[in-house]
Amino acid sequence: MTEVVEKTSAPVAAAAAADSALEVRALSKAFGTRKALDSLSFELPTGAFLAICGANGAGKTTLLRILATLARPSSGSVSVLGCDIKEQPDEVRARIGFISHRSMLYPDLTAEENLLLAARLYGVVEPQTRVSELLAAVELTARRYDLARSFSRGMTQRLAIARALIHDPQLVLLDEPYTGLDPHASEIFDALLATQRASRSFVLVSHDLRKGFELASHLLLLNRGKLELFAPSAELDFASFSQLYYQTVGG
Amino acid sequence: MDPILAEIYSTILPAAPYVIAAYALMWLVLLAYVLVIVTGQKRTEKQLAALEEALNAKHKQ
Amino acid sequence: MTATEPTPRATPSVPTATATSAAAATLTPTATRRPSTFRQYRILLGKDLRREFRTREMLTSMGIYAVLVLIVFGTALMQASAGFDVLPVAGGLIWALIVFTSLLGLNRSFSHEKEEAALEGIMLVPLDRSVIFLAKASANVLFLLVVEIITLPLFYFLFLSGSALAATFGLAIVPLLVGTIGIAGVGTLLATITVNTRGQDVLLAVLFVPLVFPLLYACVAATSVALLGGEDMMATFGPAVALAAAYDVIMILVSWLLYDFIISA
Amino acid sequence: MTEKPNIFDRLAPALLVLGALLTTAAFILNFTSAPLVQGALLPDNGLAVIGGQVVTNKLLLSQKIFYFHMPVAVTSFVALLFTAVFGVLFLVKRNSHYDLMAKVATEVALVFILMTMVSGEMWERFEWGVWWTWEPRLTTYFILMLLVIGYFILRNAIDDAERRATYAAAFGIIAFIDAPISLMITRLVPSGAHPVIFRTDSGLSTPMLIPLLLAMFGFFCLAFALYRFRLRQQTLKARLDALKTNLED
Repeated sequence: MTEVVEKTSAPVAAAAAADSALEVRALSKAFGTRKALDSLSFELPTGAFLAICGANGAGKTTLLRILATLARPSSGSVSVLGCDIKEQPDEVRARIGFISHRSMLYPDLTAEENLLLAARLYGVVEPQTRVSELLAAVELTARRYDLARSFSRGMTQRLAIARALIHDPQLVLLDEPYTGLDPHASEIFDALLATQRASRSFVLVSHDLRKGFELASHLLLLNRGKLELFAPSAELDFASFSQLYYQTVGG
Repeated sequence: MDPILAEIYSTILPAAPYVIAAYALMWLVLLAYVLVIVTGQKRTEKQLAALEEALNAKHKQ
Repeated sequence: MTATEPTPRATPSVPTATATSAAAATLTPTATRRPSTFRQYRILLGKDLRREFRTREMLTSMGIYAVLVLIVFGTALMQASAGFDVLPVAGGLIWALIVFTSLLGLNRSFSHEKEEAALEGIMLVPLDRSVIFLAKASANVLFLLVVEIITLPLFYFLFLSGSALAATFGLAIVPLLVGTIGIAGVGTLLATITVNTRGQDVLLAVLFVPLVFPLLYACVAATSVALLGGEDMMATFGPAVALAAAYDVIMILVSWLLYDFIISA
Repeated sequence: MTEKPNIFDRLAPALLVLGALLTTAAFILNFTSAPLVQGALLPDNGLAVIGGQVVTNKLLLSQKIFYFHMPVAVTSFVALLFTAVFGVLFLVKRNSHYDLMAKVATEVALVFILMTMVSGEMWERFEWGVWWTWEPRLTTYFILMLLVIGYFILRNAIDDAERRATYAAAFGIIAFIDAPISLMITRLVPSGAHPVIFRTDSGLSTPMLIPLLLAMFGFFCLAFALYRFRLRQQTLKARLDALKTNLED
């Protein structure tokens, strides 16, 4: 029934009018008798920072991949920034960036070539300028002609961020971005995130409870595909949140 | 026996083993598949019984 | 090099910062205009060509492999009598060479896409999935053709220099082209499947060889008659090439239709 | 837990019996009422009168294989058609049950392809005196067998159930399309080295047609019954596995 509403609204109008970053209605993902996600519903306002927590196999990554249009839901509806992921996947794709623990870069292309490739595919109007701007923002200007293969883990991750932000996405999805980063590199990553928070919404999937709690404006706790908690982090303190986490995971 | 008749039936006897073998092998393949189905069924039933037992033990606790 | 890098237009909003204090780097909002499908195809194809031009990974490995296969052919034919004419089996040998070599290349064509999940990055871009297929298949056609251009003269030099080639030998280019396109089309689809499986190298061969068998059969026939010539050569050459082309059209169409499902899985 | 019994599942035992009866009838008629076909001409224009008919050719027993060989081959191809159809249905509907159905249909196809191969081999060994020749139909079936075996190797090489189902569906479809092309190309492209030693049988008389059709229909019944039995067992196994994983966590 909600789908009819989605269809009638024109994509551009819908995007402009969107006041929620995510609108998830009865989202399920199942294959055979295995249910990865079981009837999730929540709504995230724009500009929010959502942290998705849960044990291994709770469905965190599955949820994120559905939001990124990389996996398809079995039932229910999801709209990202006012665009339905089934009806207008390309509209969604144009508005989201994705950063995972894998860099999504070509190791045999230079930093600049990697960014230019993404910029051109997205159709960024002035790709060269944009690439320079982003390389400066992630402090890789000096390494722009170096192969991505030669980069350290921290530098690779910075380049991956630049790649994800190349088309100025309004929603950034982060899949365990801290995996393999040393403390120094993750500090830089945090600082970079902080600069972007004002202009974008974020969804973070992380094992790290404290980190997620510190960064997030909203928390989502998944347990075996079921929504255990969805609340603004202001309503919780860390102790009660971690208690709830260990109760559900341990129980 | 009439040599012409012998000529007419000359390939029948040599062909017989092949004809018999063809039919036998066809049924053998089919039978093998039936065996696969039956053993599969038996294994599934055994697993089901084991599961039932484990569940019963759990409930008694 | 880096000292003279062009100043970005958006300099005012991008203050230089040290690594320890990644200061506020507010990015300027940027406009995007979705490029045409053909342009996206060219960008993706260009990416593969640039990569290959830099690493020469596929071309060198395929080239060396082709030479090794030629050595094996030579060993196999060594015991034949001195005057043994390779020409009647040349068509078959050429296609054996192409099939084995292309298997190696196809196996490699997706490894760099998976290494850092770059393919996922491409999937996140608003573009038609079949563009990815067409770009990758085109790249594979080009790489295969380059390898053929290098190894086929070598094949002639090693095996056929003593044989009397028919005047129609130039026609062999047609089945070579048609066959290469079909191999790249079906092979790209299968390589996308097998790159996500255990034991991908062997599996690609197991699926690929029977699937391209009809194409192989037609191309061997057409190539052989083109090299051998003869009066009724066209009676074989015509239908063989036509059927190979029909195979290409049907299989590439089906692969193109199935590709969205495969790459999204 | 209890599901309403499927109409096909209830039909399956009956079909199995019917299939067995029909193929047995075909087998008997094949060796009793169907006449022997005529082979090479007798030397020196020889002729004989057998049962009121003039016979000028050698009579062939080997052709009796054909009465089962052909129906089995057709059945295997029909099973493969099911693989492709279930593959399409799976890709459209994303229901794991279609994947299971496609898998079982392919299993049945493999069984019937093997039956086709062994019976064909026997005929060929006697008639042509060789174990193997690159004859169009023979080659096509060999390739088909490799494709079907490849289908199962592919399935075994993937862990993720949804991905396995998708890839298997796609490969099933493309393999089904490949088979007729293979037959067409091997038949239509004249091959220089090997003349096509294929004798097109002249039309079949009614006494010959009856056992053929009986066998064809019988094998359809058998194949379908086996398919349902296997599907039922596999469905049960899938449910059992799901139950086990549910209990574990």
